[in-house]
Amino acid sequence: MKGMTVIVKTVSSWVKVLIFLFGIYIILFGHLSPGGGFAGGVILASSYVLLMLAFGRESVEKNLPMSIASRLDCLGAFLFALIAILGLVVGGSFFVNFLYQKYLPGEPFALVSGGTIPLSNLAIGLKVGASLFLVVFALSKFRYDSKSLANKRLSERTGEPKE
Amino acid sequence: MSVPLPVFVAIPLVVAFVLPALGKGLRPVATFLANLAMISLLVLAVMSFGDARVYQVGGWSIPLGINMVLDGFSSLLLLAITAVGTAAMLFSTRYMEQYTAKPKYLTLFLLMVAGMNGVVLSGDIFNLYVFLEIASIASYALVGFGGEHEELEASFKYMVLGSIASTFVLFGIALVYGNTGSLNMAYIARAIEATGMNAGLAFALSLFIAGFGLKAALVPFHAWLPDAHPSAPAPISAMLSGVLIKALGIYALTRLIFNVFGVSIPVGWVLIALGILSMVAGGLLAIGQWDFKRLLAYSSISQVGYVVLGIGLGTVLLAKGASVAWASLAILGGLFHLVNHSVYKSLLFLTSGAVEMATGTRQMRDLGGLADRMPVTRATCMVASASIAGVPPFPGFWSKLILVIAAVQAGFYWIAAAIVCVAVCTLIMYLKVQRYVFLGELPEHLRQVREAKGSMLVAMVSLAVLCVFMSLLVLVPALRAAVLQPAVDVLLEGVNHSTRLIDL
Amino acid sequence: MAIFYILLVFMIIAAIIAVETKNLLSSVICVGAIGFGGSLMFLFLRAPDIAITQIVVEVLGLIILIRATISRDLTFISGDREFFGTVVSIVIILVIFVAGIRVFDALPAFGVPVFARLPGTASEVYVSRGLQDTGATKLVTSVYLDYRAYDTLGEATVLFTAIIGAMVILRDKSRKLLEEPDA
Amino acid sequence: MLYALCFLLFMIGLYCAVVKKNMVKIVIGIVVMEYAVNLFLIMLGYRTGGTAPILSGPDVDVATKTVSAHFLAAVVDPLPQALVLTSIVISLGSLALMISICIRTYTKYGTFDITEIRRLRG
Repeated sequence: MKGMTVIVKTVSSWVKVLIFLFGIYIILFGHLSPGGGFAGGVILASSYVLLMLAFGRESVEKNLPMSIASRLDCLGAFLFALIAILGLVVGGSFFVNFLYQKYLPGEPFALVSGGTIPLSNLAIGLKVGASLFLVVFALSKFRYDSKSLANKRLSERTGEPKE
Repeated sequence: MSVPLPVFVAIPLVVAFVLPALGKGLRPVATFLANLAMISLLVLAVMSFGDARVYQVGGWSIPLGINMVLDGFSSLLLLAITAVGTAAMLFSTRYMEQYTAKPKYLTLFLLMVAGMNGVVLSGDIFNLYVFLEIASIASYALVGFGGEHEELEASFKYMVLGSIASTFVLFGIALVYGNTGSLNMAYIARAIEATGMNAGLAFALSLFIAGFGLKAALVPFHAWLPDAHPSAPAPISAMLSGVLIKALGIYALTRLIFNVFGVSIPVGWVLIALGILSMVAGGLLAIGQWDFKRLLAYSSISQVGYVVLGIGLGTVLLAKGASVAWASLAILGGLFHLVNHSVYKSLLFLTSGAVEMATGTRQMRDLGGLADRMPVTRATCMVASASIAGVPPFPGFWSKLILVIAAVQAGFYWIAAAIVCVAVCTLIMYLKVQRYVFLGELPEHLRQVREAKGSMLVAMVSLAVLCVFMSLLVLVPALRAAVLQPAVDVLLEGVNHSTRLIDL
Repeated sequence: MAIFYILLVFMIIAAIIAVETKNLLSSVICVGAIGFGGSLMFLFLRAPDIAITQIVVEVLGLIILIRATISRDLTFISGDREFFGTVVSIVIILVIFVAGIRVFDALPAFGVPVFARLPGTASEVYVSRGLQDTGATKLVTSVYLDYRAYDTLGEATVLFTAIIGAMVILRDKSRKLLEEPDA
Repeated sequence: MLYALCFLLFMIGLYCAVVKKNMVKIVIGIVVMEYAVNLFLIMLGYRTGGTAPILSGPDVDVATKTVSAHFLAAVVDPLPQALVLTSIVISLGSLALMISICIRTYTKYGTFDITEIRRLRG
């Protein structure tokens, strides 16, 4: 797929940045306003999905190869588990919010508040963004294969080759 | 030293998160790490066996946070999961060389184990649902791992029915929350005890029975199992038949009925009916099968029927207020059969995998005479078949005997008769397996067949040894008191159990 | 109050169309309509978090669903499975529905949350002490990532599992020839 | 009454998943069921005329971190919202996996019709 027209490409290359920033905002302020790691992560993923729709798979593959996205996915999940385990090591219990209870109480409504909660949001955002991008990317692979297959099937049915 | 309970979930999770990130050159490291994780889980499960404690995740006091509970029942299941899991993982080290994407396979395997551990350790129904979904989704993907026509079809069927079951469970949880305002099992038990059952809770309970019954493949809900279990790679079939249907289906259902909702006569009869239906239908359908793994899958339905029957018998006896000793005997039989079945059925699936890998077919008509070519596989298969068919010194005999005694003592002679009849069916089907796979004429195309190697043999032999010594669990009173009786006591204690644990 | 009825009826109509329409693409679009109806509903039910999550998930879910329908010749499979099975299923579903419809009487009336009726539930504490205990001013987050963070770990794992599973299912070649066993 | 309508939505989804023979339709049925359950959970926590469980300036005494009584009397239940957040993610994950299986099956069989996808004997 070579992508869409120049207008679409130009607009989406601008909008993509905005969507990406919005995703980051949603993740960072997840403990204060509606949103959070998951919603923000989906928005991050959708910025890349937009790019994929406008420019085609190949250019996105150059931008964010699948192997790196897969690593990011693992990294996000691992970081979240690490926060839990740090709770066990530092705070004495799995998933203890050790930052808030011991080191960093923070003011209500401040960006730095809630201890490990913003960190967890970041990890989840990273994980969700990478993994959803991965799955849409992997699904988009099958477009042409299946078209030819449908033709094959049709020709099997009618008994005469098509094309 | 007491092991912190989240470790049972955290170890497989962390290893699973790391594995896909390892590069191509690190394949052996990935296999090693996965095996190490399983073995350490087994060691930890043995170490913490017999403890009874509650772990408050995040340090939050009970109704606020999620709690994990280890008691006799969950440690029994935990032991079964880790033991079978370790053997299956060892087996896959070599068996899975015939597929691509091995690190992803190992990841999914570990995630499935983590999900099952989470389910059996959970003391909170929503948390139970979440871990149920981890284990189920991993198993859907693993059933389709082969990526061929049959695998995909079976995987889709399994996934649709499994998702419907999960949605039922979630709906039931929502109803329970709406009626009791709590998600913690002990709090729900207390609330139900205080107010009694109402229509909403009864409906939630029936949703749970349908949902977990689907996961356990009890007979009206069994349609997916004979497709899904044979389609998966052999070690996964062993996990699915051996422990997954028990951890996700029977364990969860039993836990909810006994320790949360409380036993009642109608529920007990529903369980008995489901059990007998599964036993009879599964047994009869299995005899007609010619596909080795498909026969084993149908036999799983039948054997799970025994477990549910034992538990249902216990429910009815408890609810009637009859002698606790009889109820205890019935439940003991059911649980012992559960453990037995997880060992010998996984062993049978592993041997079927070894045969399939060596010969390239599962059709029993094309097999035969493998006894000389694959002596070790044959011997292990023999042990497992004898056990599942109820040949006297083997553990399968004792668990069925206990069930029969319990049924007779309770006065349900027809149930005892059904158990004996299905046992005869089972004997016939495993004679058929022995006859057509290992005895008879060796066909021409199988002259080159070689015995399985290395880790596959180790896995099969260790499970077979375990299978032989399982009889001791019930024959030696000290062992029985240490291993099986705590689990039975948990169920006998009923709704007071979870409350008592919380108050500790 | 009326808005809930309007939205729910809208969702039900969209669901019926989604189920019964012959064209798969319209069916998928109707699912989108249900999702957005649900999202509005969440907004009016005072759950802005869920509304946002629902919308973004809806968009991505639709992209995934449309991937399954686009450029396919057989989007017009109509009809049901074999007649007997269909009738039995419909009867069973009707029975469940009739049996289930009464159970909602036992619940508190709509508009009274459980924790307002039953004292001593966890939600009561979440609301009053959530800020003190966790430092997050959005109480849903304090439940989601602190009190019940273990669930969230499970949830992240479910997503991880599903994605790994999807990649496994979608890989090109699933079997390879086993190298000759070293004798 | 609202609960019953929600249950109706659930049942429509169940009907679709059980009766239809197009694989994508079945998936759609399951998605509808999940929507209905999520909606039901959130409805359980609603309070007539309530406020969202997000603290704003006037509700909080910043020094002691206590919450005003007014907010306590008006807030909706935050717990079901956290649960639904979890269950939405779970349904997205299973949707992705289900669609992958559908697409892969399509490339193998060339159809979405489950009555034609019958290699396995029942």
